[in-house]
Amino acid sequence: MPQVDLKNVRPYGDTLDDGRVQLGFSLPIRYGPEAKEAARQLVIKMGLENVDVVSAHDLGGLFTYFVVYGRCIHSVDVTSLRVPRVQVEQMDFFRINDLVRDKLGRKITVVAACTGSDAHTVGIDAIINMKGYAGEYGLERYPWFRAHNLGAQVPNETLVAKAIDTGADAVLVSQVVTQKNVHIANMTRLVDLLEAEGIRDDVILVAGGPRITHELALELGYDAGFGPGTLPSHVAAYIAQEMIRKEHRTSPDLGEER
Amino acid sequence: MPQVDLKNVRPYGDTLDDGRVQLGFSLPIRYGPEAKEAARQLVIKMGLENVDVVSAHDLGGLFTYFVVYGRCIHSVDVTSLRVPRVQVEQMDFFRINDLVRDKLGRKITVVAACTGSDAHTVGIDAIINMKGYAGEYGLERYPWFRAHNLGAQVPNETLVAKAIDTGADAVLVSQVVTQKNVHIANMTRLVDLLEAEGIRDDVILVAGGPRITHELALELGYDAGFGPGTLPSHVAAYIAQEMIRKEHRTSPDLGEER
Amino acid sequence: MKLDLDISKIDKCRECASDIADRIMEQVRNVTTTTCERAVLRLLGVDGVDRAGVPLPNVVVDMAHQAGLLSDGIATYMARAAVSAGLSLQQVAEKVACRQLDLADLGSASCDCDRSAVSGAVAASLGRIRENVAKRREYLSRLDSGTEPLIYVIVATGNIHEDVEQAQSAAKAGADIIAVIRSTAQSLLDYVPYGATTEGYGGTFATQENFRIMRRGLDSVSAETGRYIRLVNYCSGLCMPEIAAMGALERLDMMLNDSMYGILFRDINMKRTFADQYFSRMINAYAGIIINTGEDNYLTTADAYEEAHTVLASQFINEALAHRSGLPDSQIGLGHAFEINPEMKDGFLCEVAQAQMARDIFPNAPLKYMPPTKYMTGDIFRGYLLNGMFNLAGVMTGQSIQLLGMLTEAIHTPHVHDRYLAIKNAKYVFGSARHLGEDVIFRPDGIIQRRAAQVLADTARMLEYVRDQGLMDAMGEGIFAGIARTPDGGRGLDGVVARSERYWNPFEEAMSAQLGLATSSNPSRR
Amino acid sequence: MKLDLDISKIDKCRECASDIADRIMEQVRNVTTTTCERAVLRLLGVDGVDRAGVPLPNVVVDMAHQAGLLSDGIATYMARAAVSAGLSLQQVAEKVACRQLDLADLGSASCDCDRSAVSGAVAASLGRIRENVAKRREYLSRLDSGTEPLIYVIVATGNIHEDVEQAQSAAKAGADIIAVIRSTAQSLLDYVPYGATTEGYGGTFATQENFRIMRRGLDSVSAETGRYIRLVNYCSGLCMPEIAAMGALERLDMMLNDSMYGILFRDINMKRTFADQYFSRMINAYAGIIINTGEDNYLTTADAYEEAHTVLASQFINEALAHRSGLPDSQIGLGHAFEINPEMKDGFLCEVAQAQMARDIFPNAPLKYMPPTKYMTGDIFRGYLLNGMFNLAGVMTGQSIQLLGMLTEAIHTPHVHDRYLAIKNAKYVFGSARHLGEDVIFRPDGIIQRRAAQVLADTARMLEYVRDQGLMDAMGEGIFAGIARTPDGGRGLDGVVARSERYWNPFEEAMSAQLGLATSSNPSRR
Ligand code: B12
Ligand code: B12
Ligand SMILES: Cc1ncc(COP(=O)(O)O)c(C=O)c1O
Ligand SMILES: Cc1ncc(COP(=O)(O)O)c(C=O)c1O
Repeated sequence: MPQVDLKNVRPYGDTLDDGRVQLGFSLPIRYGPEAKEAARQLVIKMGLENVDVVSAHDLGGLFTYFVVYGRCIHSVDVTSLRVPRVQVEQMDFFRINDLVRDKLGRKITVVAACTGSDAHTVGIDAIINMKGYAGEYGLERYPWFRAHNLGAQVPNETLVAKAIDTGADAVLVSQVVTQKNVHIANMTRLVDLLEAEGIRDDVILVAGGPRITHELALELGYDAGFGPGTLPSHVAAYIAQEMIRKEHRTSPDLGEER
Repeated sequence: MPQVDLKNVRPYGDTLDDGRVQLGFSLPIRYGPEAKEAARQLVIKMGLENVDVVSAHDLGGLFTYFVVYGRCIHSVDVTSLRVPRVQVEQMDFFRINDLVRDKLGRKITVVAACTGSDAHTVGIDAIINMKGYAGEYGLERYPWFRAHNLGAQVPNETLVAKAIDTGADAVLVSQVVTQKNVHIANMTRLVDLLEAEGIRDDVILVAGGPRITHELALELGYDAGFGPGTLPSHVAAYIAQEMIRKEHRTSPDLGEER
Repeated sequence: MKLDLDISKIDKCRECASDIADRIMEQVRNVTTTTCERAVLRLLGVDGVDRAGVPLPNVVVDMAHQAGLLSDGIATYMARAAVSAGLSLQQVAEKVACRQLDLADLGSASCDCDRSAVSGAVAASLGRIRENVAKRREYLSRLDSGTEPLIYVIVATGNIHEDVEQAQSAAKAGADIIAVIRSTAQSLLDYVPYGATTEGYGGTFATQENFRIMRRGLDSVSAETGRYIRLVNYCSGLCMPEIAAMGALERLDMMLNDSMYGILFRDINMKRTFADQYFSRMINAYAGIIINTGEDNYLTTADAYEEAHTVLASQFINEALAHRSGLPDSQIGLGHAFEINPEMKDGFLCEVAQAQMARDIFPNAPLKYMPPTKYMTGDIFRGYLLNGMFNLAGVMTGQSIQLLGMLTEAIHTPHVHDRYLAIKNAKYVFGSARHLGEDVIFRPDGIIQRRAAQVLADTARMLEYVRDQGLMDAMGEGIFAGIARTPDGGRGLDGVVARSERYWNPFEEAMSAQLGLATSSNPSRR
Repeated sequence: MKLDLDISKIDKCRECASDIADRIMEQVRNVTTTTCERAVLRLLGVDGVDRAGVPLPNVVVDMAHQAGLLSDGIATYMARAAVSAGLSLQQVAEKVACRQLDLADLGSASCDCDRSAVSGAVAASLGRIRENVAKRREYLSRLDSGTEPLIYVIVATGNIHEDVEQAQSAAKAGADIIAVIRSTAQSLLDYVPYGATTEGYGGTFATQENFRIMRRGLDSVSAETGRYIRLVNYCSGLCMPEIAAMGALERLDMMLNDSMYGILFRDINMKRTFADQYFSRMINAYAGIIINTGEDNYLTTADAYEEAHTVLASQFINEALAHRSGLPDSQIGLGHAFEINPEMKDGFLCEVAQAQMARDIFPNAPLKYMPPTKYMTGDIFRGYLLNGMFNLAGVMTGQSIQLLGMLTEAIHTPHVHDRYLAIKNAKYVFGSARHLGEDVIFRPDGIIQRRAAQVLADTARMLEYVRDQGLMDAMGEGIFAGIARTPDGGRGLDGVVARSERYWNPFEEAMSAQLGLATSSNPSRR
């Protein structure tokens, strides 16, 4: 097989650069040859060639659903992509706790919640609860962490109050429901609140959920974002390491230790 | 629901003009955050916004498969679409035969074949064979048709010879295998051959197959093209009506009868 | 019975559930709630909102509550006001709302002649509900009523008008039942929004006008297709009885209505919920509405294999409580779900065991089978397949109502074609494997039979424990879905009011009588 | 036996099939074919192409054929030429190709000392094949050999190097078996293309070099994953025995190899095919290669429900003929397919009946189960689901080899992710329903049992008829797939040559002996 040109990566069906892409969508128009042609034209506008409408279904008169294949003329320069990643060295339960004990010498306090109207607690529970997730313990079981899980549909105000109350080192927010971007508005409001209270810089602010990426979290003014498949140890390691980085920043005499 | 703007029809997920489109494709790059970002960038180039890479799979190291959703910014003007259709009035077995008897007064001869290297005879058999297809008889059972089905992998030369031999009124070609556009080349060659033999205008030239549209057939110099779901009566009605149209054209004195 | 289950264990479970329900009912009969009283107002025909947009039933009940009148039941005061001021009930409510009338000012004596002032409204309301029952029966006898498992799909655009389009599209593709999902967190609103709505998150607000719009939309497809299309909404949250009343008036056919869902999943106070579910179910019973219980929800937080017995235990409790509201078995749509980890070896066999067990134990219940959700991912093809296996389990085990899974479950509320694809999936599987369940016998003491026996045994143990502890206390231990709730925790306790000796609820009274229940309107009469 | 089939009917079918095969063998033993002789040359080590690109085996055999020498067997002349000219066999072939040597000029006497001139080459070739058998056995004992149903997927890019990438990707995702589909119409070529190829339509040319490249590619994934990945190609068409020889030399593990496929679907002459399949199967038997028969093809033109008995009848005939080539049951991968119209009510039950019947009747055969293709459409989701139900039928009925369906069957030869998705589909279904088949009993006289009994009865009737007519004449009536063929019609009859008294095929002789078959090299010795 010829070498992939990383400056011009194209979709691959069964031959390099064949550009094969499958699409599925509905149009709000009546089923028929014209509808198929409309689908084809639309896909051509997306920059596909050799467009085949391989299936078209009448969805009760007003809509038509299509499955379409075509050859995409676009390509991506993969060499120029920079995807921000959470800066963290992977560690297990024991190493994380040892690190906190040795380098920080005190317990880390975190408060966590599923905020706004969101009641999807399974994700944050996976990270925080004793029983944990996918065979890993949650933060509640980490001896060097003190974790407060506030549960579902917690108003941002309550969360901030709890953070102040417990002198939290880290605030963890879970946002699952993203329809019409409610999560964005809600997440932004939390940052505003923390700033209004003057504690934004005192805490590590972490977001998570199935549609959260580190990049998005950074954009919204968070320190880190965690998406699907996150394990408790990922989050714990990040918080521990970030805490230590922070300490060093504020007490530069410890700088050499690293 | 607000009215659909037929000059600007957009994909529909659950709200008018939400533009939702699903895509599936592979890129020949290693699975990981960069791969996901590459997929996202590619889809953005196609003119989609709010792009979500909802799933990414490692296909053994060298490829990654993605399922992506996004909002398409393109729209189609449905009012301006013109899709050529086979000009035919639908009729059933009995009406078609009556028509041929009454208006033509002689049997129509057709020769049919699955040409080139193509061995997919099911489609042409559906149209021609006695037993027919989807509850309809095939052309062999039409009393006013004389049908010769040459079967699979018939060289274009053989088909043309047979057409001359039988004095065929119509030549029917089935092309199923379309990989790398073999069917196009093969279909074009048949037209050239018929022209070389000087009989192109003496026959109604019809193509069919799962990837054949009337439009494509016209482009390639055929008189009509039939795609998936074609029934024997569609083809018979078309040939009968076209024969009568032809007769009228050549003997204008019969023009009034229509 | 396909599973050769131990009948004595089943009897034991029913006995425990019955005891559990009786203890809950002791509490329930002593209280009313703000939403119960608002439901009474709605049934009396009070509708509309005040200038601030607050529904009149809320305005009136809140004032009565503040004035400490609720323990007698709102009907008494409405009757008295109507009589004394010579107004219609709606006018009374309007006057109360603009502070032109104060229910507390009407003197305290309650007499039967006052009561007769509402009897016309009561009769009208009950008549309208009975008419709906008759109309439904007529539709079902005249039109195609569908073949079980009935195909149930959701619409959730947030806009009732788009919902109608989507529902009609789905009905034409073969859906038998349309559920309009509610906007996120409506269950936590202590009022029912008003009018037609076009904005919602993850769902569309449940309002009486929206019910009406969708009912009309579906009736028109019924006429077009010759198939009766059933309508569903959510009778859950802080307004259970009000929504039941609205559904009864607008001829909904099914209602999500669970005895414990709100407590566990919406942190609604348990005293509140138990009281609300009691009256709301009575309304549903009277209106011929099938309830759908919510056992599937347990499995979104708990493991479907490990905690299978909690589903069965909850089904027994839901059944026992439903009976106490006058619901016949044929209206008790017990819920369960296909939520075992797809990676689990022989997981499909365990799903079949669970579903067949529900069928064997509740032979007359219109069981509602919920699709995989938890292990759905962005891989829409895998999702489509999981839904197919779910459909197979459904048709194999004789489920009544199949809530179709969406291939995009992990991504978004359904797109118009997602639903279409789901219906095609179900139609194929139901047709192609229609008699598979009848054609196979589960091997005696095989994997399926043993699994079912084990779950039943665990259930019996659990229900005995709950009976001994009392349900309210047991819930404090997180026995369901690992969620612990206390009797005085949660939302809505402030809306719970002890019934006085004079308490009167004309609908509870009339419905109880017609449903053949011992009336509990007045605790002294028990 | 899960289906309680009538054993006497099964015995009756085997008896008929045996008689049918015996009559075919009478003809087969009297002839050789150009490709059989080319296979002998290939096994003798003759390889390469002439300046016009024609493979040397073709050049030599064509000349011998024109000279009327083939009836004695090409080996005799090669031996004589090598002895008389003092050349290696390859040199002989090369000299013949550039007309420096004429096999017809060597005089006519045949003596055993000539024969000994090739015995070294024969031994070397047989040794290499036995080594391959040993190496395969060693791999299978050392590495994970997979769990049935084994996962079989195809690659078909047209380019052998892309094929390797795709195959490796599939193997890593869990495929146990990789088949390289051949380029459209290769079966009609009366020669085997040469060298590595990178252009093909709907598939990749079967060449010895391509076999080697793919074998190496798969061995490397085997090493990496610890699972033995099996390799398959097509031993069909006008070059059956040659491809068998190539496969034996390059350690293929399976070969599509049917006794009647070429006749029916490629219009190859039946005398030619019966002779070719006989020798090709002997080579496969000797090389430990599992054959896959092609009954699935009937259902692409005939209706899977109506014509189910033709599949079973063909399986009996394929089995009987395979035994006559020395193939043990464990190498006879009889084919069948999941091709009933998905719209058919209880169609899935009929599929299960058919698949279970094959399992019950051929308990030791590595049955190969083919996926839905005919009713696949551009609806890729539906396709994915159909494939899932097919996988379920496969695991339920204990199939050995599951050729996975592709969701894009109606659209294109598989894309790299189509295969991946198909493997995920199978892994889920196989795992989740692993013991479903064992856990259920088919209801006596239920739909499944009755369907199987009916198909078996129809099959017995059909086979009796075929025995009475003779297979060759019966095929003239279109009994399989509705396709009629005559004994002298079709391609390749000109390559069929009567064996003379002196006919000699050293490989047939040696293999027959080692496989315990009565040698038929020389008809006079029978
Ligand atoms: C379970 C579930 C529910 C349960 C929730 C129970 C509970 N206690 O959580 C119930 C049944 C109550 C429910 C209700 C609703 N749901 Co819901 N639900 C789901 C479901 C099936 C699974 C979610 C889940 O538990 N995933 C498993 C966890 C482990 O994954 P996760 O959340 O991604 O978490 C991981 C990472 O993201 C990360 N993470 C998550 N949070 C955090 C936080 C931090 C700080 C960190 C570091 C990491 C982290 O780590 C976790 C472990 O790896 C999904 C569909 C699906 N399959 O995804 C729909 C889904 C999320 N729900 C949806 C909707 C719409 C609703 C409702 C609004 C529907 C309605 N109208 O009634 C309601 C309202 C609830 C509300 N007010 O929020 C939609 C959301 C659509 C969208 N794109 O926004 C989905 C996608 C279903 C759908 N297709 O419609 N739901
Ligand atoms: C059956 C089948 C076969 C059978 C064919 C048997 C036979 N006698 O026809 C067998 C097993 C032999 C076969 C072999 C191959 N096949 Co094939 N086959 C199919 C399959 C499963 C179904 C096709 C079919 O019968 N459809 C049913 C008929 C009724 O539909 P239809 O052809 O569209 O016909 C209708 C209309 O199009 C129209 N019509 C058709 N012709 C005509 C002609 C006229 C004049 C008119 C008016 C109308 C008309 O009317 C018909 C009725 O409505 C398809 C996959 C699929 N599900 O589509 C693959 C498929 C077509 N095959 C394919 C391939 C690659 C092959 C092979 C090349 C594979 C190989 N390398 O060995 C071989 C080679 C065969 C060859 N030389 O052509 C590919 C083609 C890929 C592509 N896009 O080009 C497909 C799509 C499968 C795949 N995904 O790989 N195949
Ligand atoms: C009984 C019941 N009520 C209500 C709901 C819906 O949730 P919400 O409370 O957000 O309306 C569910 C969800 O599955 C349910 O099972
Ligand atoms: C036995 C057998 N040989 C060969 C083929 C492939 O076809 P072709 O003859 O085009 O190589 C098939 C296809 O299914 C088959 O079953």
